[in-house]
Amino acid sequence: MARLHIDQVSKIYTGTQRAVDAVSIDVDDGEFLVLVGPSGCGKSTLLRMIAGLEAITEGAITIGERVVNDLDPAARDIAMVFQNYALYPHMKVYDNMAYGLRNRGIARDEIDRRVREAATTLELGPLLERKPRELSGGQRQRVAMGRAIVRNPAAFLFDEPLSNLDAKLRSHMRVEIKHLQRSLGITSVYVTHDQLEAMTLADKLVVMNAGKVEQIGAPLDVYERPASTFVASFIGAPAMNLIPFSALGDDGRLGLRDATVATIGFRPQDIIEVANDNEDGDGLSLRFVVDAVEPVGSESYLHGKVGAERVVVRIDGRAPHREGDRIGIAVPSERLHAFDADGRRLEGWRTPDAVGDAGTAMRKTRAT
Amino acid sequence: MARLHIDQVSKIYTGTQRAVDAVSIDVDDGEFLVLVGPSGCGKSTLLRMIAGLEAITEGAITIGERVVNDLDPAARDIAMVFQNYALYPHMKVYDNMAYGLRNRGIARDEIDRRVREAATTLELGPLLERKPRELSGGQRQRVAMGRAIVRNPAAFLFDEPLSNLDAKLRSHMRVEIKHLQRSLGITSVYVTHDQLEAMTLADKLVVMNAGKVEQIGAPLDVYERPASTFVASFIGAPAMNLIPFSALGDDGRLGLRDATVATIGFRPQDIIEVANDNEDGDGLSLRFVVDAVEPVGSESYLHGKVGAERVVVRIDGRAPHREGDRIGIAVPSERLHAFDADGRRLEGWRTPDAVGDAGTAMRKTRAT
Amino acid sequence: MDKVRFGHSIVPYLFLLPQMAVVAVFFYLPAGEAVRSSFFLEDPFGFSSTFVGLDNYADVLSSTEYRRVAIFTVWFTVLVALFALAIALLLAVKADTVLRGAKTYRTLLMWVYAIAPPVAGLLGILLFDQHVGPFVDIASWFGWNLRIGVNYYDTAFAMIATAVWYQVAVNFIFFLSGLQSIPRAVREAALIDCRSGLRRFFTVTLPLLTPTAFFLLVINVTYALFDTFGLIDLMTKNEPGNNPVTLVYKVFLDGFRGNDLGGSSAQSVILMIVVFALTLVQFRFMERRVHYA
Amino acid sequence: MSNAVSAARPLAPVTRRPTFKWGPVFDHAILIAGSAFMLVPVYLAFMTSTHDAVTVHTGGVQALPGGSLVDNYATVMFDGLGFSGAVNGTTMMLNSLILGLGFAVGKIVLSMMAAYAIVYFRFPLAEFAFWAIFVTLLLPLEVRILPSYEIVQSMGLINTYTGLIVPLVASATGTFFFRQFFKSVPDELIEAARIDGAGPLKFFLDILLPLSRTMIAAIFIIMFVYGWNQYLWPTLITTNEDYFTLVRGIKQIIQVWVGSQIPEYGQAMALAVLAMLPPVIVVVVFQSWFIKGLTESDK
Amino acid sequence: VTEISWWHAMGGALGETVNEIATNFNASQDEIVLTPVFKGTYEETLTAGIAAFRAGEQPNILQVFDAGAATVIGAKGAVKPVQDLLEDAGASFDIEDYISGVRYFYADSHGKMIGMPFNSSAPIMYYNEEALEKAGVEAPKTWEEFEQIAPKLKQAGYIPLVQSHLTWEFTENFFSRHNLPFATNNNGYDGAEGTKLLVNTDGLKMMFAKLAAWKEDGHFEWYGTGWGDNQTPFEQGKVALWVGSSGSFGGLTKSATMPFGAVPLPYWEAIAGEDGYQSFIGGAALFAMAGKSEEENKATAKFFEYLTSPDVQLMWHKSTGYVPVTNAAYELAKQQGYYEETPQAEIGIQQLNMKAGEWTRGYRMGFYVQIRDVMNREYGKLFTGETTVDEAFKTIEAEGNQLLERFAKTGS
Ligand SMILES: Nc1ncnc2c1ncn2[C@@H]1O[C@H](COP(=O)(O)OP(=O)(O)OP(=O)(O)O)[C@@H](O)[C@H]1O
Ligand SMILES: Nc1ncnc2c1ncn2[C@@H]1O[C@H](COP(=O)(O)OP(=O)(O)OP(=O)(O)O)[C@@H](O)[C@H]1O
Ligand SMILES: O=P(O)(O)OC[C@H](O)CO
Ligand SMILES: [Mg+2]
Ligand SMILES: [Mg+2]
Repeated sequence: MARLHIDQVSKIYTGTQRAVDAVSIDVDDGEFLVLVGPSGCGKSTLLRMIAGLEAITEGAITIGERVVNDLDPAARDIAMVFQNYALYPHMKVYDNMAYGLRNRGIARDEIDRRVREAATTLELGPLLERKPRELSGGQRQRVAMGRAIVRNPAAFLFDEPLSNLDAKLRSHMRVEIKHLQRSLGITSVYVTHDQLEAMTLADKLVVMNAGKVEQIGAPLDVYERPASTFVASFIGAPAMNLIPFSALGDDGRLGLRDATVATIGFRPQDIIEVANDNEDGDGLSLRFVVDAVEPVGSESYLHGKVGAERVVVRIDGRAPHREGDRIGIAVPSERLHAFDADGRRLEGWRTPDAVGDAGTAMRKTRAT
Repeated sequence: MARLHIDQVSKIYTGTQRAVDAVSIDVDDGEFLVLVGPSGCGKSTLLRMIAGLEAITEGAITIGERVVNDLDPAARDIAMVFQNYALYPHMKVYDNMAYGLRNRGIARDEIDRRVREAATTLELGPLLERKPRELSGGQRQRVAMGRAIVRNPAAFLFDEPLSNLDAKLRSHMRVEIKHLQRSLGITSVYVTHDQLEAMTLADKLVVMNAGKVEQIGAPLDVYERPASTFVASFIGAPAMNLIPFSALGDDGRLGLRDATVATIGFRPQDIIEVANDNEDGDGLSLRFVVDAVEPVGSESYLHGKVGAERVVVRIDGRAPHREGDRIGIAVPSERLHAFDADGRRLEGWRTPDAVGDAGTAMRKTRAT
Repeated sequence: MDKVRFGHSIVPYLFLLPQMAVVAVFFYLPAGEAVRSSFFLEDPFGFSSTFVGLDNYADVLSSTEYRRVAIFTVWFTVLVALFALAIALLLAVKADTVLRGAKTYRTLLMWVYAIAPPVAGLLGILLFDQHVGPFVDIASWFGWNLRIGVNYYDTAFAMIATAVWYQVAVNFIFFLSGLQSIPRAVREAALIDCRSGLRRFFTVTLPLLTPTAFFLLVINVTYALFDTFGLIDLMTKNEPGNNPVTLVYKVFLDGFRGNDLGGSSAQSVILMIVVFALTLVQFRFMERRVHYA
Repeated sequence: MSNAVSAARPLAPVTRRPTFKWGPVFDHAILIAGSAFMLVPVYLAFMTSTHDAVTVHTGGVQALPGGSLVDNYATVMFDGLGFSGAVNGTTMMLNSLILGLGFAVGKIVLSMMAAYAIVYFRFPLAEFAFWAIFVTLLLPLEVRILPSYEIVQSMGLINTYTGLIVPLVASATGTFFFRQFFKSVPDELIEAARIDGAGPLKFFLDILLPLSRTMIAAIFIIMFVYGWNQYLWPTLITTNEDYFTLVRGIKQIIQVWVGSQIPEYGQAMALAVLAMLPPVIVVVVFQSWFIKGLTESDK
Repeated sequence: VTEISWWHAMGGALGETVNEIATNFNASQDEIVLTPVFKGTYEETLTAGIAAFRAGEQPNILQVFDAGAATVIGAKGAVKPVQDLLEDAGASFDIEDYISGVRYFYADSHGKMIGMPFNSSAPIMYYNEEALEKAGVEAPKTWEEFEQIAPKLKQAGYIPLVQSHLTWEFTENFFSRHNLPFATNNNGYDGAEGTKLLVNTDGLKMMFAKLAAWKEDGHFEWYGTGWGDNQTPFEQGKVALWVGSSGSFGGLTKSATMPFGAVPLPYWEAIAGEDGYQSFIGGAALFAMAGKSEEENKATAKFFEYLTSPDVQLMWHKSTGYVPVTNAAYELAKQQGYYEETPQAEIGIQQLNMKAGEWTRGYRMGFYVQIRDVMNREYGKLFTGETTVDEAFKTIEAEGNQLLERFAKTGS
C-alpha cells in the first residue's frame, strides 16, 4: 500500500502528438482513483506508464517513496487486471494466481496460504484446478482479480476490467471489486469508460480528454459541479441537456449577473413537468414537444425538442405521454449549470437573490 | 412483411435434452418481438430455427402463410443481423449490401436504387466504397442493418446485434434500430440479454428460461406483473427484492387471502423511507440496515439487510445515509408482488379492502 | 460449436473428385503396387517373378545393416528436428523482440527457404570438403579433424548441420507467426509477474507456442525423414560406403539404384506403416491441439 | 479464433524504458549471427560462381569475386546445354517456372476444393475421404517412384507437363493447410451467405475464395518453391531435353562419374544462383502475406 | 528418316563429347537421326531404362555400367545382343576386332557379345614425378616393390599411396590382375543360380590386410568412398602414387599442380608370378534394347558401326581419356604418334591388352550395385578401425551371397 504520485507526466509515441499531456494526479494511500474519458483520450497509456509497460516520455511517477520511471514492471510492486483478463491459458487457476509469487521466491507454504485465502474470498475454491478456458467470463474475471490480490501489491491497476462482461455480471463484479478494494485498502487506479462504474467505484474521479485532465474530484462533486461542458455531457446518463443561452430567448427571471454565460445545462432528471405555461418560480420554464417515449420500467425518457434544441426529460414510472404532446417543463434554478464560451463552468453567475429555494418546493410536485 | 407463427417448436441437438422446448409464439405483422433470457436458454437456437440455419426438431414455423420448416434459409424471405455483423470482409460496403440482391437476380438499377436508399437512411452514403475493416464498430453495425434493409424481407432477425458495441454507441444504435423498424414496419425478432434493449425495443417481450417461455407480454406489463420469480428477478435493474414470506414475520396488515404465498417481491425503486417505526398505511413496513451506499448521480442505491435478507433500496438524488444506519422502509401495498412456492405469480392474494390507494399518498413523501 | 455445413448433395463429391482421382491414381495405385511387389522377388525388367511370401520382410528386418540405418534415422530425425526447432525459435523470439530492423532480419532469415535442396547440398559438400572446405579449416582451429566421408560421425554432423541450416528458415517463419498470435496482454501480464526474461520465456511464451511447436515438430520429423533425401544423396556423393544414410535413402538405394524391387518395396511398406502410425499420432495432437482461451 | 480475416495484428512489442540496456545489443548480436549463418553459404555460392572450374576444383569455395562472372552466367544462360542445344539457362528457367507454377496452381485448386468439401459439407463419405487424403501426407514420392513412373507412362504422359506435374500433386499438404484455414473462418459468414441466397458454389466462389487470398498466397509460395526444386521426378519422367529444369541442369553440370573431368563448378554455381532467384523473389515480395497467411491458419 | 534414342550417363564435358559424336553421326548421313539424352548417374540411367522398358517406352540404346551388366544381360529378352544386331543388319562383326580386355566383359557365357563396350577404362597408377625424384625411387611395378619404396616416399614428406575406388580397383581387378576366381559358377557367367562370392579368400584378405597395415604405417591414406576426395590430394601434390582410372587422364592434365606419369596397376608377384594379368574393363557399354522395329535396329547397328570406326574411337579416346575399344583405333592412335606426346594415355590400353587368363574375362553377378555398397561399407569400417579384415570379409561374403541368392530367385 502506498501513495501514488504522478507528476507532469507526458507520453509521445511518435512525432510530437502527446497521447498523455502533462498529467499530474495524486492518489492517496488506499484511495480508489478512477480514470474516465472517451476512447483514445490516453487512459490506458497513463495506466501503462504507471505499470511500466510504456516508457515515460516526460515527468515522473512515484509509487510509495520511489520514483519508478526506470524500474522494471515486475519491480514496481503493482498488480494489474487487464480488459480481457490476460490469464495464462496454459496454467490452472491455482498456478495463474501463484505464478507472480513463485517468481518472487516466496515460500511454497506462504504461496499456498495466500492463493487459498484469495480463492475463498473470491469464491474460486472449487475452480482452482481448472484451466481458464473452462471458466465463464465472470469466473475468469475473478481469477484475474485473484492474481492481483495474492500479490498484496502497493497498488492495483485496472484497465477496463469489466468491459467484456454482460450487464448483469458487470454490476455484480462492480460491487465485488469495490468491496475487495475497501477491505484490502490497496491504492487503486481504475480505467473505464462506463459511467456507472466510474461513479460507484471512485473515491476520486479523473475525467480525461485528449490526453489532458479535465477535472479531478469526488464523483458526486464531478456529477453535480462539472467543470466543463465536456464533463457535463460525459458524466451522467442520459447526458445533461446543453442549450445555447441564446436559444432560451431573453429570460430575465434567471437573474443573470455574469454576461459571459454561453451555455445553460440541466440534467434530464432535474426537469419537472409543470402545468401549461406555468411561469411561476425562479427556475427555467420551457415548452417541450415530445418526439419519442422510452419506457424503461421504473422510469421513462421523453425525447423531444425545446425550440430547435434536442432535450431529454426523465419521468418516474410509466409516462402517460405520447408522441406529439406538448408539455411545459421547468428546472429549479439551483439545478441549472452555466458555462462560458470555452465550455468552462461558471459559478456565481446569477444575482444572489435570484437563487431562492423554490426548487426544493417544486420537487414535491415532480411529474410521475 | 408478414406474420410469424411459432407453433410448439422444439430443438434437440443430441440425446434428449431440449435446447428449445415446445415454444409457441405469435408475432404480428410489423410487430417487434424481443427474446430475452439468460445465456444458454435457447434464444439463438430459436432464432436460428426461424432463419433456417438449424433444423426444427418438432413443431412448425410459419412465415406469412407458408410453413417454412423445409425451406432453405434463402427461400424464407428473412434477413438476419448477426452479433459480430458477419460482413463479408473482402467486399466493399456497397457490395455487402448488394450481394443478397444480386443472388436473387434483381436488376442492377433496382439494386443500386435500393442500396443507395438504404445508405441514405443509415447515413452510410460516403462509406459505400470502403471495406468493412475501414469502418468503426457503429458503422459496421449500420452496414449489417443495411444489408438486411435492402432486402425488404418479410421479417428481420437480430441476434444480439449490439452486444459488441460500447455503452454509448449501444444506446445510440438502439434508438436507431427502433426508429428504422418503426418506419419500415417489418416484423422483427430480436434476441438480447440486455434489459434496457429489451424494454425499450419490444412491442412484445418474450422471457425465456431453459428452453421454455416464461412469459410473453408488453414490456411494461412484464415489468409490472412478472409472471414468476424468475422474470421478476430477470427484468428490472437492480433486480426486484424477493423475500421469503416467512421472513417477514406475521404481517396481518397485508391482509393475506391466499395462503399459498411463498415469496413477496418489491422493486428497489418502489421503496420509500419512512420515519422510524412508522407502521401506518397498509403497505409493508420493514427495518433496514444499510451495508453500503452507491451514489450514482441522479440516484443512490442502498445495499443492506432486512433481517437476514439482502435488500436493495433506491433513493433519488444523493443519499444522506452511511454504512450502519438503520432506517424504516415501506412499500405501498399495490407495489407488492406475491409468488407461490413454485415461483408463479399470484393475483388477488390479498383481501379486497386491504388493497387501498394509500400507496399513492405515500409516494408524495418518497425519500429523496 | 461445430462448423455450419451444407447438407449432402452431389456437390461435395464433385469438389472431392479431382483430388481423390489424383490421389487414387498416383498414390494408392503405386502404393498398392509397392505392397504387391513386396511379396515377390522380381526381375527388374518384369520378365519373371517368384512369390516369396514374407521373405523380403524377414530379410529386411533381420539385416543388421537395416537396423543400423534405422537407428541412425531416428537419431538424425531427432537431432535435425531438435536443432532446427531450437535455433529457429531463438531467432524468432529475438526477431519478435527487436524493434529496429525487424523486417530486414525477417527477410534475411526467411529466404534460405527458397534454395533448392540440391543446391543446399552442393553448398554443403563444398563447405565441408575434406581438402578445401572452409568448415574443415574452422574445425581444425578447434583441434577437430573433421573428415566428411571418412568418419561416420563427422559425416553425420555435416548432414545434420546442412539439414538444420535449410530447415531453420521454415521453422522461423512459423514460429514468428506463432509468436505474433500470443495476446499482447498475456505477455504484459507476465512482464509484471516475472522479472527474468528467461524465466518468462520458459513459463509463458514457450507453453503458449506449443500448438505451433507440435505442428512444426511433425513437419520437421517429416522433413528429416523424407525431404533430406536429396541432401543425403549429394553429401554421400551417391556412394554411401560406410557413411550414414536414412531409411528412405536406403529404399532408394536398394530399389532405384540397386533394382531390388521386392526388397525395397518391403522397406517402403514398413515405412508406410511407420508413417501411418505417425499420421495417427499427428492427428491426435492436431485435433486435440490445446485450444487456448 | 476471432475474426480470421481482420488485418493481422501488427507487431506490438512490449516497449521498455529508454535507458540503455545490453539486452537489445545481445538480441541484435544473435540475429546478426543467425542471418550470417543463413546467408554466408549463399554469399559463397555467388562468389564461387564468378570463378572458373579449375580454381574451384583445387581451391574450393571462393570468398572473393573472380573474373569469370560474365563468362559463367552468359554460358549457362544462353549456351545450349544438352544435345539439341535447344535448352539453355533461359529455357530451363522457363521449364522450372512452368513446373513451379503448374504444381502450385494445381495443388491449390485441387486441395482447396477437397478441403471445402470436407469442411463445409456433411456427407456419408466425408470421414473416409478425409483419411484417404490425409494418409498421403507423409509418404514421399521417392518411395513409390517406380510404380508411379509406370502408371504415368502407361497413361502416355511421359514428356508432358501433365505427367510432370500431376503426380506431384498427389499429396495432402495443401488440403491440410486449407482445412485448418477453413475451420477458422467464422461461421456467421456462411450463415449470412446462406440467408443472402448463396448456394455452395456461390459461397465458395464469392466468399471463401476471396477470403482465402492470404492463405492462397502462403501456400502458393510453399508449393512453388517445392515444385521448383524437384529433381528426381523430372529426371525420370522427361527424356526430351526441352523439358529440362534448372535443378536438373545443375546436376548435369556437376555430375561427373570419375575424376576424369572437372565439373564446371563455376557454371553450376551460376546456375544455382539463378535457380535461387525466382523463389527468393517470390518469398521476399510475398513475405508479409506469407506471415499473415500462416498466422491466420494457425489460429 | 529413322529416329533413334540413346540414354547415357555422361555428364559434364563427357556429355558434350557424346553430343558431338551424335551430331557428327547425324551429319554423316541423312537416314537416321540419333538423339542422346543424359539420364543422370549410371544407376539412374539404368533404372530409367528399366522403368521405360517395363512400360514399353525404352530407348534404342542404353548405356549400362560394369556393375549393372548382370541385371541387363541376366534378363533374357531385355536387350538384343550387339552381335546379333550387327549381323542382322548385315554388318560384319568379329569379336577379335576388339582389344583383348574388352571382348568378353559384356558377353554371355558362350562368348557372344551382348553389350558393345563404349567408354572403357582400366585402373592404373599415376605418380607424382616430383615425389619420386625427391625420394629417389621409381614407380612400382608390383606391390612388393611398393613396400620397398613406401618408407622413402613417406620420408620425403609425401603420402605414398591413395586410391579412388576400392571395389573396382582393389577388389574386382585384384581378381583379374592375379587371374583368381571372383565367384563360383565361372565368375557367375554360368547362371545366377548358386553363384557364390569368393571374396573371403586368402589373396584378397591379404591385400586388404596389407592396405590396413600400410595405413597404420602412414604408407596409405583413405579419404572415403568419394572418388574426388581421394583424387584431390594427388592433384594438390601431397600424394606420391594414386590409383585412378585411365579415364582420369584428361582431367588431371588440367588440375594437377605437378608433372605426373602413369604405370599399370601393380600386382603381387607372389601371387601372379612374373607379370600380372590384364584387368577387367571399367566404364560402361551400350546395349540395344529389345522390342524395337527392324528398321530402328538397323539404324542402331549403323550407329554402332560408326561409333566403332577408328576415327570416332580415336576422337573419343583423345578427348575423354577412355581407351579405344578396337584394335584398329589403337593402331591409328599409335600411328599418329599420340602416345609419344602423351605416354600416360597408353597405359590403360596396354593393361587391357596384357595376358589373359581363365578368370580375366569379367564377372556376372546380380544386385552387384548393392554388393559394391556392402563392400564399400565394410572397407570404410575397416579403415576407420570399426572392423577387422576377417570380420569384414565374412560380412561381405554373407551379405553378398544373400543378395546373389535373392537375385537368383528373380529369374525363375
Ligand atoms: N503503441 C502506440 N503507438 C502509437 N500511438 C498509440 C499507441 N498506443 C496508443 N496510441 C495512441 O495514443 C492515444 C491514447 O491511447 P490510449 O490507448 O491510451 O487510449 P484510451 O483512453 O485507453 O482509449 P480506449 O478507451 O479506447 O481504450 C490514442 O490516440 C492512440 O491512438
Ligand atoms: N450446435 C449445438 N450442438 C449442441 N448443443 C448446442 C448447440 N448449439 C447450442 N447448443 C446448446 O443449446 C442451448 C441453447 O443455446 P443457445 O445458443 O440457443 O443459447 P442462447 O440463449 O442464445 O445463449 P447466449 O445468450 O449465450 O447466446 C445451450 O445449452 C447450448 O449449449
Ligand atoms: O570411371 P569409369 O567410367 O571408368 O568406371 C569406373 C567403374 O568401372 C564404374 O563401375
Ligand atoms: Mg484503453
Ligand atoms: Mg445466443
